[in-house]
Amino acid sequence: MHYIAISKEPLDVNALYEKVKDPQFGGIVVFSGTVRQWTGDVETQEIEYTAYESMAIKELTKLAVNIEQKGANVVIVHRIGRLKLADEAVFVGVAAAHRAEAFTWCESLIDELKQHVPIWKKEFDTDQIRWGGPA
Amino acid sequence: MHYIAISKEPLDVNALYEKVKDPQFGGIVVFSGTVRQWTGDVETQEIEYTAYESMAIKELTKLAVNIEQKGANVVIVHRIGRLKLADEAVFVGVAAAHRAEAFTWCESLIDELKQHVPIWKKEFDTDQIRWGGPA
Amino acid sequence: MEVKLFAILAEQLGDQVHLKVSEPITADKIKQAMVAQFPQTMGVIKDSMVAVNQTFVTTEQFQAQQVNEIALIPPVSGG
Amino acid sequence: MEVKLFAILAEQLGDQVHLKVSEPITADKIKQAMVAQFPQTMGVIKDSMVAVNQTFVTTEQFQAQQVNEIALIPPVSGG
Repeated sequence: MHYIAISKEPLDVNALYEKVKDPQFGGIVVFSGTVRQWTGDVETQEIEYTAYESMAIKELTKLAVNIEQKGANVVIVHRIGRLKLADEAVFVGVAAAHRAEAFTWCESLIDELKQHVPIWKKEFDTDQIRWGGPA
Repeated sequence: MHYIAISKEPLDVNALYEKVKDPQFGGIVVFSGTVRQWTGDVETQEIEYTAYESMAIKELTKLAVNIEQKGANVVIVHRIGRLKLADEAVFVGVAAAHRAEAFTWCESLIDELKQHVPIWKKEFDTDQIRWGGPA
Repeated sequence: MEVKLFAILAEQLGDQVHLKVSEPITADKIKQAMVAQFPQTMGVIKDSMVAVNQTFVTTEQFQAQQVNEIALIPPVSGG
Repeated sequence: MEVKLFAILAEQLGDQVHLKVSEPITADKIKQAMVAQFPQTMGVIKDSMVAVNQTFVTTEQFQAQQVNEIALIPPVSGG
């Protein structure tokens, strides 16, 4: 199975973990990206995420189905709106029969998401506002 | 920080996730291993894990400290006792500044655990009992 | 045609702009029309992708009637 | 000396056995003493590791007074 969402509400990591879990698949790998306070010397206070929602869901679904067909459950949810420090921006969960695959697939999903899926962050740092975060 | 435990109680994945999470580190990777129903043609009903507890904690602590010193939070908990289908046997969580490191470190921790840490499974399959699971 | 904008482009110009693009419609022509009409977006547009009907396009050609939705996609930064 | 057993070894022989091992104590001597006294464990012992004071040992030598705890570690299968 796969489950994809763009969420205006805080991510419920536990509920998403339970969603990806499956007695068929013994290895579960979850990546979550949270709002980090420091990036080098830059201090972040808040991040606002926006998305081209319909296309983001379409792109994420393509990525998920591609992995699901190899034999896995895939759950990807990205938050939008204003996030505070330590809030989850993204959850990527993969359940597979073998752990090496679960790791590889989970990492490739978040890599692809970051490269191609139309979602943007506007970072409110203590010194300035940055689209896309510190260079 | 690091947190290591051998637990007779079911693992509280959400509590362990919250423990590893840290506003300092934006990337969190969690591996959980659950009791899988099918391994090829072998159907599992229950698994009993035992451990050389004091040494297992010592070994896990060595592994965790080694990663923690590279700049990460590490949480590793292994369940012992009788587990049912879909119960979590192990939780390995790593929070780091960069996601590639979090993936690499989390995977190396579970690989090392499986190779060296004195914990054993006795698998109650529908056809027979297997120490260590299907060959 | 109406072109959807996001992120820094939407902040500067609103959610949508009207551009004149002749057939066959291509990603390059959309970007050129955008820069011609809003020269201040040149830096961002250079690094942006074009999506037609919610799919990234590069060299594909379209007739107007094939196009339901066009969007300019500045460099993404999700995750 | 007392040697702790685990997993399939503990199931067969209990949590602990008493073995006679002469100084200097080594992993090989412990495994040999185990097989001499409990020949039925030979197959498992061949693949087992030895831990002295909760640390895996291979060629290290110990005097009896250095040894607080000895364990035979059959192939592990956690995770």
